[in-house]
Amino acid sequence: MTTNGRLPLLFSPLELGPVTVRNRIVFAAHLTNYATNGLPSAQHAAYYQARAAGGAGLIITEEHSVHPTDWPYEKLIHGFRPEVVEGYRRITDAVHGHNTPIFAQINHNGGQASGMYSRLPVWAPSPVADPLFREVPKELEEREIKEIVEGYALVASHCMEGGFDGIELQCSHSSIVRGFLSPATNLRTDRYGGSLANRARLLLEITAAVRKRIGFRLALGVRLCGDELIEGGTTIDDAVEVAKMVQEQGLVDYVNTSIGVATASLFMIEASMHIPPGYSLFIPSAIRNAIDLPVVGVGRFKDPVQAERALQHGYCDLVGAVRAQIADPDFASKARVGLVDDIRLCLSCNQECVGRMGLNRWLGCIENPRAGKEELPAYPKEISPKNIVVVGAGPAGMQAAITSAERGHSVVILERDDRPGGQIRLAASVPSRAELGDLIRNQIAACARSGVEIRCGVNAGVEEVMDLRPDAVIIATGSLPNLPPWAPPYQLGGSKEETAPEFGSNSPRAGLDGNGPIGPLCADVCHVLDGTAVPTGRVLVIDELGFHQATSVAELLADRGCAVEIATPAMVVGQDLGITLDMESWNIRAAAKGITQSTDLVAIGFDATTVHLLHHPTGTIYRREVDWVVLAVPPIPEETLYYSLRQRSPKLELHRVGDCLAPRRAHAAVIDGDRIAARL
Amino acid sequence: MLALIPVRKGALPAGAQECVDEAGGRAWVIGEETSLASDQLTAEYIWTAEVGPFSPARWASALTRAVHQEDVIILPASPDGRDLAPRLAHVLGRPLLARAILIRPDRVITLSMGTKLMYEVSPSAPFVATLEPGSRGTDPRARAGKPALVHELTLDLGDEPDPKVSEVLPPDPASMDLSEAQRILAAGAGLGSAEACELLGRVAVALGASVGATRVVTDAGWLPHYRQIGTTGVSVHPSIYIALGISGAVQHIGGIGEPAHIVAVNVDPSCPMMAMADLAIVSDAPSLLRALATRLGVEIHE
Amino acid sequence: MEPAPVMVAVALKNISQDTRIDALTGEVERDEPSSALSRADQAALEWALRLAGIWSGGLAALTAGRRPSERVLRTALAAGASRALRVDLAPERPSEAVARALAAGIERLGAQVVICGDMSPDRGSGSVPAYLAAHLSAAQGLGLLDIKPDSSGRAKLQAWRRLDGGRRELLTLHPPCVLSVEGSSAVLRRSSLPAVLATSSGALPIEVMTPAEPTPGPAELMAVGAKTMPFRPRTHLIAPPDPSLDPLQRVIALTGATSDHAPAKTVVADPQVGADSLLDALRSWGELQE
Amino acid sequence: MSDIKGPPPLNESQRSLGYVVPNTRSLQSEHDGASCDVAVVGAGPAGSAAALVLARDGWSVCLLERGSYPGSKNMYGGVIYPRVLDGLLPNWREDMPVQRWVTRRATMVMTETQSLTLDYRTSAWGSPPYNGATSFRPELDRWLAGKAVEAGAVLVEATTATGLLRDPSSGAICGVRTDRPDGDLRARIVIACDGVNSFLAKEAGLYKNLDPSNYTLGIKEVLSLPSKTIEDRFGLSPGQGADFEILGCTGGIPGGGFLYTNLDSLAVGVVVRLPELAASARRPEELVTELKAHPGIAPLVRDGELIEYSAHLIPEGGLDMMPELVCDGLLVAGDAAAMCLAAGIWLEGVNFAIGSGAAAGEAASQALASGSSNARALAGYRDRLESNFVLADHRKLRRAPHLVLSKRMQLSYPQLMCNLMEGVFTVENPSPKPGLTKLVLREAKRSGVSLTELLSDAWTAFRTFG
Ligand SMILES: Cc1cc2nc3c(=O)[nH]c(=O)nc-3n(C[C@H](O)[C@H](O)[C@H](O)COP(=O)(O)OP(=O)(O)OC[C@H]3O[C@@H](n4cnc5c(N)ncnc54)[C@H](O)[C@@H]3O)c2cc1C
Ligand SMILES: Cc1cc2nc3c(=O)[nH]c(=O)nc-3n(C[C@H](O)[C@H](O)[C@H](O)COP(=O)(O)OP(=O)(O)OC[C@H]3O[C@@H](n4cnc5c(N)ncnc54)[C@H](O)[C@@H]3O)c2cc1C
Ligand SMILES: Cc1cc2nc3c(=O)[nH]c(=O)nc-3n(C[C@H](O)[C@H](O)[C@H](O)COP(=O)(O)OP(=O)(O)OC[C@H]3O[C@@H](n4cnc5c(N)ncnc54)[C@H](O)[C@@H]3O)c2cc1C
Ligand SMILES: Cc1cc2nc3c(=O)[nH]c(=O)nc-3n(C[C@H](O)[C@H](O)[C@H](O)COP(=O)(O)O)c2cc1C
Ligand code: SF4
Ligand code: SF4
Repeated sequence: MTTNGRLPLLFSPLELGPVTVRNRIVFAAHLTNYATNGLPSAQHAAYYQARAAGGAGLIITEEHSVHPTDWPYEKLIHGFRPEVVEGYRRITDAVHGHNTPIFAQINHNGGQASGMYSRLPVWAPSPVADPLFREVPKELEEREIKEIVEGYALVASHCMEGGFDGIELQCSHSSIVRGFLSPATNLRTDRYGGSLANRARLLLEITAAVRKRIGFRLALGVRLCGDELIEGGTTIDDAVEVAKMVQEQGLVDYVNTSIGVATASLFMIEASMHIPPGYSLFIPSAIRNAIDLPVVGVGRFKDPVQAERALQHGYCDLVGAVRAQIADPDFASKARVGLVDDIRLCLSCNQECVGRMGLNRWLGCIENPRAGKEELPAYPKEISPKNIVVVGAGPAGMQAAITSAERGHSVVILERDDRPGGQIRLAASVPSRAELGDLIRNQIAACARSGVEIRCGVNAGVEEVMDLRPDAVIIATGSLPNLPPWAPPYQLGGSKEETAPEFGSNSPRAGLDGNGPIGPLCADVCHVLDGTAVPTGRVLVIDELGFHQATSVAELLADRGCAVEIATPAMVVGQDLGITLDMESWNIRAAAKGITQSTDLVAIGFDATTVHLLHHPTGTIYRREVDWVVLAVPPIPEETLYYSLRQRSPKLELHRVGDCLAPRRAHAAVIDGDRIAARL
Repeated sequence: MLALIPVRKGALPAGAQECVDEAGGRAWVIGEETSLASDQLTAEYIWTAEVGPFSPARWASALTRAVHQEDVIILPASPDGRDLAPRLAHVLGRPLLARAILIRPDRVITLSMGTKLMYEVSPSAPFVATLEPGSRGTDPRARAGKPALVHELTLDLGDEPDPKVSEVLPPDPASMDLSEAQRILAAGAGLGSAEACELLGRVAVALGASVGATRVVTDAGWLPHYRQIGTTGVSVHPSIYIALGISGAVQHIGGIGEPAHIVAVNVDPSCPMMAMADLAIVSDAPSLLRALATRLGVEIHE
Repeated sequence: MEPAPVMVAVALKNISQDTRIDALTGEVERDEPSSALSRADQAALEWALRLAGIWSGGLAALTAGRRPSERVLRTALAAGASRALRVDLAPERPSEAVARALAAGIERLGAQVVICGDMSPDRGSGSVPAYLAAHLSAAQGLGLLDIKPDSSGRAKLQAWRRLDGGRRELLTLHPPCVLSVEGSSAVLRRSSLPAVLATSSGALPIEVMTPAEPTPGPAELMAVGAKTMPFRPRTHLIAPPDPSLDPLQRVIALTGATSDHAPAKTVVADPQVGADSLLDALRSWGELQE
Repeated sequence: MSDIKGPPPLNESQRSLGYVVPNTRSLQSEHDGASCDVAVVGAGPAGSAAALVLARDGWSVCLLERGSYPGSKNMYGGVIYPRVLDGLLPNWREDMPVQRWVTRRATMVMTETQSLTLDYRTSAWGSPPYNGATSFRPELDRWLAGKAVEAGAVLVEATTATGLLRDPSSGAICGVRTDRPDGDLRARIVIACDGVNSFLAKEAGLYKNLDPSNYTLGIKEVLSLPSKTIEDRFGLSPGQGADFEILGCTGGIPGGGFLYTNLDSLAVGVVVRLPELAASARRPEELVTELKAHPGIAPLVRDGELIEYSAHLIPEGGLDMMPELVCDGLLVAGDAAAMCLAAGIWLEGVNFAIGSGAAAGEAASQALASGSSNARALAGYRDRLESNFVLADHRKLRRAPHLVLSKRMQLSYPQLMCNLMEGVFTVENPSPKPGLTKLVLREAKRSGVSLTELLSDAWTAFRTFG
């Protein structure tokens, strides 16, 4: 009963030069920030080992720097230091224990860096400042080019000594090789600049030097960028030509692909859920059409079926699935035995993986609280199981329940709504955010597997909880919208068909002092999304949260034909969208949908028809004439039940998790739940 | 190289354009209403022969003289292409390379064992081949070109024995391949029962639509598995998609293509399917289905 | 007047069901013992039994192959075939050669209607029946979904054939003709226990003929130097964003961020009103046939 | 759709052909159906052995199999003890499909974190006459059925026996009904070898008390691994295999586990009692997953890729559960007669099936020769079983299922033994090691086993296995 009938290509082996992979699923290179003092750590080894154990066909490590001039971020592995070999060994031994091949990605980031950490000038083909780092690099002289090439060969030999099965040269999105390949950053007039053949010279010198050093026992791959998506950069035709040159040189065993430039169009490399799956497959398809080497396609592969399709259409020979395997290390083995539904699908939310990279933190995952902690021992099983009652089936409550049940406790969740999900259901109900809902879907499935009972439609009070005679209670009741003092009262109960209801004389809606002017109609984001408020006409959205709440509701209302403006006290609307790489695509969509974005504005009050906004850098007050104001403002914890229970039975083991402890975001809710459950 | 495209009443067979691309833009179009069919092809040269309804034995022998100078003749491995190709190969005394996925004068790759194996040959003499539809795809960049040069030719048919085509039955939405359906009426868990799905089937007939379903529905056995739309089911390309009681999970949406219009009926106004819809009706799906049945004169069995 | 009896022949292929393919090299390993009839051949046998029952000219089963292929003839005999013929032929011959051998067998049997499965699961080109028709100068009806013999009892039949685009055609055929049927068109009847017992072992009255020294057909001359390998799909190209667009426009093309979508209209309605608004919408889009 | 109904098969022309029928003594196909001397139902090891014996003696035998070929629907752990074939097929070593010869047999006792292994290795088993072997059921069953066919039995595949035919006057069984048209097969003797849950034995009224607690569920995964890796890990030479039986690995549900080496795969699984499994609300496959994750097993199965998963019922009440073995016109053999020893740590069934099948064949042959097929004439079957190893082993192990599946054996002893070993091996210098007896008593107390229970189980075990 193998699934080979259903996913035949995904689970067929393939030769990459001297290395045979058992399936086509690649854990492609990605930064983890697990390095300590420039060296690979035990955390690395455990992290890669978990994916090898989970059935990945090939693992490619994060980049290792080939030269001291390359240190763009703190926790980069310094491959050029001989001490790395010991750490390499630890990684490769751990992965080889599962018969999985592992390659090392080696790189020099070139001008896409600053001298912050290295305190050396950065090196690049030409003195063109990178848009992110804004530092003018030193133009390389030929002898320095030789030094770089030698650096690659040196690091390759370290990798060989460290037990790697192959080497991948990152020439794609943040690399000195990319810098040479791209006319946007290579203004040279010597034999390394000008024609494509000249621009590719460095690449071919490196492949030659590395191959010479490693011989033919190790595989060698090149990762190329198919479209830099920058002004004057390379596009697909150049990538195809370079791939042909690489194939012709005959030293390389496979070609990996990528899109975008890390310091300018990163949001296209690690695409969030707003970017459709398969968006970058035109690159491997064009390259594979031109060469015979195996080609890796990467970008938003979420489930194995989709991966199989890409293989069947011949877009690529292997699929890179990075975040899919961060979220579920057992992605490949579950697919292999046909348990496709048991896979915890990545949400492409970028909150804990990519998001934490930008903040110089180690990599995690919103759905997988164990990501990054693989080296710690598993939670102990409980010898004397307890009866646990969880109130609230949002992400926090469900995670607490899952972890408890997996440890052996018997768990019941009480949920007021007629279905689980909490605020995530609202968050996922807006255009392009549906994948966030997979968080809930995955949790519901995990509840079912671990034997958690979810009772919906139960508005839990003290009685309902105590009737179940719990040994421990976890309150995960989430948060509630909070009306700020400056705002008009909520106007709820409208239906979607209706236009703004007439102001009835008996509708007592008051301003600041309780009998002041009647203001515009007002609702919280939650009210709009659950349908209890239906704004129409001119809508002002106030963004004080800086995440998806305001932007989502703005898009939804714009789609429904409202004239929407978002105002925020911050310097940009949706401040934190940058971290999850949602900012650029939001701006594109906002522009297309005619949404106005206004910044540095603090809402301070209203009158009959307007909202008052203070431009804080200048002190100017603006008045916006609107029909509705929709609030994305900090909520308050829903903590009544917690305090009632505390009062009623002070001895009861009682915990609070998620928004009801402190309203934050879903990843915090999941981590809270997991942490508390580990201790019960 | 030449593509040989048998057409019926101006309709191209599956994989016709792929054959023309594979043959480098030269095509013979043979059958009924060939000029209508040629208009739908992107090619450099097209020869047409108006010879009436499909007739494999007669066409093969009539074509012998016309195409014998072509070293490579490519037909689509569509029902008609598969019928005609061996007859043509036989009269030309050439080998047939059937189910090819790549055709070059000196290199042909064919499939065998379903799609498990490929068989590579290096032809040394002229041959006839059929190209598996969907194996090449059409070159998306080569699509826009200048119109083809069309030559009309006449062919005299002999009297080789062929069956008589009594009738060509149009596609029946109820039984046609879902992937080809233009209108789809799809059932989700919110429809609630096998009975409702049965009624849905008859309402679909009245609307001229095909029936689709989510996996929840097919898993429950309310509709057969081949009705499942989505990443693990069929990919469809309808112009109108009506979703009754479907939440709109990505795995489902991933298979519905890009319909010009979407209607969703659901009690939950905030589910993704409703967000995608042009018309989102917040209503009870089984009752609405009955109301539709009444309006369309479809009988409701209690 | 009783119509003259028509002899029906069914051509069956012995296929191996235990086939393993090395996913790296494409080597094929076959296991003979459990070889049997494909679904399509089973359907062909069933149709042949039905037609022979009506036309009362007897049913001959034939196969082209070596001795182990006689297994499929046993099955046919158990199911009710009256004659069985094996045309001795080496395995793995191209379709054209198989058809030539079968044609010789059919001429010897004197059958006027030949039925085959539409394609075999191993080679699977579906071209044997067409070649057979060419060799026999017979009309062909291939890939049939259903067959209806003429009610007069004369040897004339109507057959439905699947076309692409969901269409079907209805054909009228007279002997001599070659038919091939889809596996789903009929389910082979279960043979009676006595018949199975009688054909399960021991010698059976199976005729064997060796065709005239086969001249290598065109395909065989060419197959020299052919090699097998595991399936590697051919590349389908995906249109890249137009390189002449500026980078932002390319991003937009790739992300579909601004693809047109008519603003949604949401109505809260009772089912009756809902049904009306649904039909109105279909009408306004020109999608309702009245 | 077409309106032709299938005409009846052309029996007319068929019959006129005058088929040559094997073993012409009495196999007939007449207007009123088919008949033979013996109908053997089920071409598993038991049925094929019976058919082989009978065909050799010249009787006409019909071997009915519901699968599309013998073994197509059968599963098992993977080890057989084929010495039972010595008498039946002296040359079995030459052509039996074998994956590996077992040269290492280990019994493991484990708790969640500990394990204790009693490991026996001998290279003697790696060469003739051998002891055990691992083999694939589809290959093995097909091979054995093939031997019966070579001897002249008629194998009828894709045919299910759906009931028994009885003589209207005597009530004796005189054949079987099958799911084919004209499907009655008259036979002087029927041998039911239709496996666990034997529908025929039940219909014949041979099972008196059917207690679900006498059934266990076997769950097995096959993990593929390169043969070199298997040999390295298990310390085997090429061609040699290992067989592990495991106690204490089933999450508190009574049962046991197993781990066998095939040529380039491992079979790993558990066998657990049904009622407790149901009560535990655990998914069977989880138990296997846990077993694979156990520190004692994980290194052995590491990176094996799952290629097959299956589950099957096993009768394992031992002798106490066995039905009546004969009645007028009918014999029962193999799993159909609950002749399987699979009380958690042994998985032997194929050898008993072959042994009992052969014995049934011999008894039937003798009865046929005597001209009678009533229960008395068939009584020789039981004697044969008593005298050969089949019933002897079962009698000896009569109490084994109860002991092995008892709570103490399942939960307390593994803990006790492992702790004991930990006590013995843990170095606590400079404090003196407690004496062994003291350790035993300390651990017995900790595991909640009383001294009387300990002694009584030891006694039972001694009588059972000694
Ligand atoms: C529009 C919107 C968009 C968002 N987008 C994101 C995002 O993109 N990423 C992100 O990380 N976070 C996002 N958030 C925030 C995120 O949804 C919350 O932080 C998270 O859901 C909190 O989880 P929780 O389990 O603590 O509480 P909740 O999700 O609020 O769940 C609490 C549950 O408890 C139930 N409950 C309450 N009281 C009782 C009772 N007495 N008895 C029984 N049941 C009870 C409720 O019905 C509810 O189901 C968004 C929030 C909103 C509103
Ligand atoms: C790897 C993978 C592959 C998958 N592949 C597919 C696939 O190919 N195709 C597919 O469809 N699914 C697939 N799924 C399953 C998919 O995730 C969803 O579970 C499924 O599509 C949901 O189907 P649904 O909308 O019918 O059910 P639900 O999600 O349960 O939604 C039912 C909807 O009906 C509404 N409703 C309830 N009662 C009523 C009423 N009385 N009137 C109106 N509305 C009502 C509810 O509000 C809800 O929105 C796959 C899942 C995975 C993990
Ligand atoms: C998980 C597991 C592991 C095991 N491991 C081992 C092991 O390692 N070593 C060992 O020696 N034993 C093992 N056994 C036991 C062994 O498999 C059986 O004891 C043995 O197969 C019994 O043989 P049998 O011929 O009696 O029955 P079966 O092998 O069950 O054969 C019965 C046959 O009858 C056919 N049949 C059933 N009903 C009908 C009908 N009505 N009409 C026609 N045909 C019918 C079936 O298709 C089948 O072919 C294991 C069992 C299990 C479940
Ligand atoms: C946190 C993170 C860090 C990454 N760092 C690198 C890197 O160092 N080198 C590289 O070549 N790609 C890097 N990538 C890109 C990935 O290899 C991959 O192309 C991308 O994540 C898209 O694949 P996915 O959708 O499967 O996650 C990174 C991706 C992520 C999520
Ligand atoms: S944090 Fe989000 S995007 Fe990153 S791996 Fe986890 S689910 Fe995927
Ligand atoms: S989004 Fe902000 S924090 Fe993240 S990489 Fe870009 S600039 Fe740095």
